[in-house]
Amino acid sequence: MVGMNAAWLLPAIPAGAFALLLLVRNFLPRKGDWVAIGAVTASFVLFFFVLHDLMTRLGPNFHGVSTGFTWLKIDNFVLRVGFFTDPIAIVMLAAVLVVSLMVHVYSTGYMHGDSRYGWFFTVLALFTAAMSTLVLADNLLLLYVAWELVGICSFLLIGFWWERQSAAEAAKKAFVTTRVGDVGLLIGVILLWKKVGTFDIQTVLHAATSGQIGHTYLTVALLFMLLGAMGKSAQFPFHVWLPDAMEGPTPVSALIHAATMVVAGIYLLARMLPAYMVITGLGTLIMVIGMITAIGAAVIACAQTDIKRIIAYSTLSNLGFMFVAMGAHALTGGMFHLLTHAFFKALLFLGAGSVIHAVETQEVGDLGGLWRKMPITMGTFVIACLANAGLPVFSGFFSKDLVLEGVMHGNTPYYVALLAWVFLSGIYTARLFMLTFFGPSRDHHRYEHAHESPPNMTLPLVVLAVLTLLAGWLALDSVGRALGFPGGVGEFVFVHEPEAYRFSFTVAFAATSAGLLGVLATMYLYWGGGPERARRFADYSPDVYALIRNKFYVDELYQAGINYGVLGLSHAVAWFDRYVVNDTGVNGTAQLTGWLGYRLKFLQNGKLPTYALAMIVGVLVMAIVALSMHS
Amino acid sequence: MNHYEVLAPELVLLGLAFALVTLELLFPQLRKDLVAYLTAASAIGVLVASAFFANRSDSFKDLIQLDNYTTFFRILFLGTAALLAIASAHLVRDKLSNAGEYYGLLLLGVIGATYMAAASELLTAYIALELLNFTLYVLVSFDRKDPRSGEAGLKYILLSAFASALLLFGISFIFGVTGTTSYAGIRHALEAGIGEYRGTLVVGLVLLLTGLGFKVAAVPFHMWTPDAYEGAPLPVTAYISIVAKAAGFALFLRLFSQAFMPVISDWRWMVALLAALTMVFGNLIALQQVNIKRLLAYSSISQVGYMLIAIAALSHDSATALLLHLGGYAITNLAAFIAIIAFYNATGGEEIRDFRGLAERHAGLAMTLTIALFSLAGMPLFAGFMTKFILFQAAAQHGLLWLSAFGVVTSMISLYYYLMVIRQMYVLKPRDGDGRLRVPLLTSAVLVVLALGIFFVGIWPTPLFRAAASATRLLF
Amino acid sequence: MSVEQWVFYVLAAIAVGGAAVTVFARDIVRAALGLIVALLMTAGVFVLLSAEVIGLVQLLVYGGAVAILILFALMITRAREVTYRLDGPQKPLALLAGATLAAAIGVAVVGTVFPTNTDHINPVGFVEMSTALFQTYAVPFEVASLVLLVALVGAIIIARQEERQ
Amino acid sequence: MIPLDQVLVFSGILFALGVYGVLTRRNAIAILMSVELMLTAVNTNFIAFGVFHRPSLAVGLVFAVFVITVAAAEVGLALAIILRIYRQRTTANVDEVDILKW
Repeated sequence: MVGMNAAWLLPAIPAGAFALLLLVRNFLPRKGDWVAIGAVTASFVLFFFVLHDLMTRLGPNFHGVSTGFTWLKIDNFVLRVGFFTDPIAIVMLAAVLVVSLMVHVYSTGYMHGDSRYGWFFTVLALFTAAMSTLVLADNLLLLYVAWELVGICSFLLIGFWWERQSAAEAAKKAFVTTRVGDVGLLIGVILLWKKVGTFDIQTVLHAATSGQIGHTYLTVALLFMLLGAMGKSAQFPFHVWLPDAMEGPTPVSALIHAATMVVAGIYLLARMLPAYMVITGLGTLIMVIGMITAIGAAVIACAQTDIKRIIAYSTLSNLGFMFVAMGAHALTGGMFHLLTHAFFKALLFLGAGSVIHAVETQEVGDLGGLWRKMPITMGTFVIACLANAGLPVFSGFFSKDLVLEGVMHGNTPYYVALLAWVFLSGIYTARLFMLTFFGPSRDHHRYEHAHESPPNMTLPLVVLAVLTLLAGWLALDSVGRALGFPGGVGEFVFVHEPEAYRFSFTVAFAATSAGLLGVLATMYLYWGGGPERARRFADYSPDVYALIRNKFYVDELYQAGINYGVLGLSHAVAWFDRYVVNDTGVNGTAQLTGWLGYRLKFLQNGKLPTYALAMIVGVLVMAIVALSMHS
Repeated sequence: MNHYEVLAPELVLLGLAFALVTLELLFPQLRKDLVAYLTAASAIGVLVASAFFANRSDSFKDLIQLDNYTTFFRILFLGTAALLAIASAHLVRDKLSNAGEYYGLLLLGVIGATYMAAASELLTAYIALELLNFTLYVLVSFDRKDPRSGEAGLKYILLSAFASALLLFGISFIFGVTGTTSYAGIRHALEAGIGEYRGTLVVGLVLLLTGLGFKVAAVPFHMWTPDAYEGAPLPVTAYISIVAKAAGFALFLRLFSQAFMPVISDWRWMVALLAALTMVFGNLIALQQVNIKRLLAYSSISQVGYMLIAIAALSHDSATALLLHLGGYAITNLAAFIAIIAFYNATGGEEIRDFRGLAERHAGLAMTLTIALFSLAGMPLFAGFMTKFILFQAAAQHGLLWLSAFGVVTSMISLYYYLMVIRQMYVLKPRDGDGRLRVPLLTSAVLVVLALGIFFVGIWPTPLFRAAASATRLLF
Repeated sequence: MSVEQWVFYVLAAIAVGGAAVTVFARDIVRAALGLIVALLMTAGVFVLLSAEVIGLVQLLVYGGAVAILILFALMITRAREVTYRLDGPQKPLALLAGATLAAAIGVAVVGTVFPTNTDHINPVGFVEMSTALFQTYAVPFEVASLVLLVALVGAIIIARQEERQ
Repeated sequence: MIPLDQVLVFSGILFALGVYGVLTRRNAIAILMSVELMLTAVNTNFIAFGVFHRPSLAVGLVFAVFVITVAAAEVGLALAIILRIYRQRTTANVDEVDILKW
């Protein structure tokens, strides 16, 4: 029986497809897109066998199953390619495989006719393999390798249309920004490994919870890891790369920059949560970071005009929300929101892609009235929007409430702030929807040419819409009981800390009212006459509007930081090398001491003697220190 | 003790070098690229033959050791020389004269380099070092038409003679306090206690480190490197950056592990200091470069910083990691340089901005160079990540965690300047009139093999690691 | 104090004087002559240390070959006709560095009791020396011959005039 | 009988003078001459240590022979390079040989 022992096949199949496509894609019919789709489908089917196996084994004593083999064994340095299948991984895998499959299918339509069609699917296959590896990795080193690999895929796909200057720059920005976090992760991994002597995650967690690692040491290591999570999940202040990443093709935004790769940071925190729980202050830190990101991004989303960027800021906002959940140790809620968010955010992006495909613009100002032309897209989009706004019966409602409940206990200020977040989500979601589909069409030429997308694009939309409608109900005990897992997803997935969904009227009421208020207010602003009322509203305080419109000037701040910081430092060193060492060190000394009556023109570029001088200075410094050390 | 067969590979190589020079003298009309292929064939022949020495342990009068360490480096040097001979074929034919001498010197340099790795006595090590140095002086100044070549040769020979004098003064002090020049003898003498001559000993060590630091290009003894790299003909630049550097480390590692382990606390901080300086300066100054050879010069300087970490954390683990890293570095740098040589042969450009739009002019060349640069930057799956990771973890395990952290952070900076080159190749359009490039078939084949090698080491380093581990086992 | 020691002081003083001329003289040919004096006097010190063979080699190679080579090179490059001074602008730094280095070496050497087994000179016999050179250190000897060969070939290649195309 | 310390001080002075010369001289040939001074100091050291150690296997003296050999070869090769530079740029001044920089 194929079961959890076959978990290694989940990444292996797409990896095989990647290798095949890399070598022979140009000789295959349709550039080999069917190979990638077939591989992901196979993984998807296999996933259900693994899931079934997991369900039969669940119980109080079940932690997970580890499979794999030793990759490198070098003296005391063992490197395993090991896969650890447990409930957290399964939840994340569900999101990865479902969205990946849908995006593959969708891309056959969206990318149709692109000159690098085959290459696109090649990288997608690699991404699916790497992402599954990341999720299933049972040791931190393998996780890190997969972590970097998805980063490379992201780099390649953001810069997919590298002829466009902006795309290439965005790719570089994303790569470099996340690399900062990656270095932190690597240092954290090495620190933990140094103390525990193994990369195995379960052993490390055990060591952390049983007090084998000193608190200060553990704090430092976890802080470095947090840096990695923040970079990947685009938390403040690393968030700048994610909106720019929208330069990539829209299916990529849906898969990598909404549903899967960007939540890897959340996943890492969830994975390491037992260790984070040991240190009391870290939870608060994570919550604060998440809160800043969540609220800040939601505010910015209210003033963007690019359809993809609005959704990107919405993603940022939701990522911040999940960070808050992790900080409050609301594991169940956080992971559940990760799953539902993957569905509805991918749906939003794919819907937006469908719109862009039809009208070939991303400016919401040029859209409007599209509901008549694109009924399926509109229908699915509205479901996604309602889920994003967290209104009842849609999946976002359940997961959001689960988190709110987790946060509420003992963290009242955060709870109140999150209610404000729900309100803001309502505003920008409604605005996005209204501007895109309702009101008069503001660009008649584009409107006339608009058409519904082909079935291979609408089918994934419908599937994701159905999932968005239904996934939330899995939280309920009664639904779970009917499907064979009493207690709902909370109890099923997290056997050791069952948090079955209990409908709490206060929370639901407060959150729903907040969200509804935001939606209704915005509908009032944008109803009928288009954005005029909203414009008047913005004119009340143009400065504030400009601040929001310009994303709080964080990018400009960074650019200045890069200009004056990193490059300045290297300029300084190069300048030092050129002028101080070369000219001033030579010139200045000569002038200062005045021993030699050389004129300036002879003092240029005393290269070879300068080189020798540098060597002797090195010798003397070392010799003097060494001699004074022992005398 | 007199096992003459220990010397056999180098004797054969010497004979082949003479034969090549004579051949070219006797038949001046011979196609010059044919000489290159003969050189490569000779080197590969000796390489295969010397592989039979694996797991043998002999010595010649305790001067030249034959062990896996020697064999490891012998194969590394011969392989590099063979590939560089192939890569030189077109460039030497078109741009340089005296082809016979060129290839002869390439092989003689390998003899010097191998004896640097094999020597277990300071006099032998010194003279081997000088043999390599002399071949490099000549090779660097080989291009008589390019004034930069002569200038590079002048700077190199004068500074190298200066460094040699410092090194020798250090050796004389070591000899003075221990009464011997053999590694084992020095270790024996140092183990007996160094109470009253520590002062002379540490000054000797400082001078020794200076000489070796110059050879491997460690900051602040590195300043000849960018100039020599830029001035030398391209294949010679590659030769310096791989063979000379690896030979320097081979000598460094054997000497310090076999002779100076008893006084490790006296020199560890010096090496650590040099490593830190080298990583910082190499990476930061590289950001400002516009010439691809100078960029790779600073890149190789920063790589030296990482390698010095292994010496500072000297142990069996770190020595093995160093050899592994050297192996990966050799493959990566070969790929980068051979790609650049092919580019230079086709276009004559060696500025970074000349590479703009290379992806459209020759996709394979751009891809290989990108792979090599990613490997140098230490991206996972590429050789650079795996070898650097093992190196850093070995250092961290032996108490130099801060230095490893230094390495991780500075290698992040390095990504920026490698991306500059990649950006030129992929993001920018070719200039008007820049058409597709032609790359010879053999060069393409070599590049493909090297690119696969980078992935091989990056994904499955076990074979190379086993070789390295068995090479370093006898040192400790 | 023995005669030997007096002779050493005299030789050493002249050698240091010659060396000083080499590095301080404003005229390059005078510097070259200073170098020759310093090298010859050092050869005398070698003889005093009962290393007659090496003293002889020093005399022949340095006093003869190298000195003449350098003088020829000075002539060919018209080194005397140049208008600028011989010393570069970093002279004060160089003085400081040289003095510090001398001090460091002095501190190291004077504070050291060398682990020599005897407190008097042990002459190395001619036979012993030859055995060492040609048998014990046969490998370095052969490698040294390669070094000379490379230098010879290299000097020819490098110094040859580029043939006119 | 000459004390070892005094010989070493003598060689140290020679060596430091040589280093000073390398750092300050601008003519390439003068730099070469300074390096020769340093090498002579090295030889003095080797011989002094060689004759004071027993049994020494004569390695100190043999080392000195090799240093002299290599130094002579180095001078020959360096002068060839200097000649070529002189022919190309009519200068042997290292300050003016600076196409290659930063």
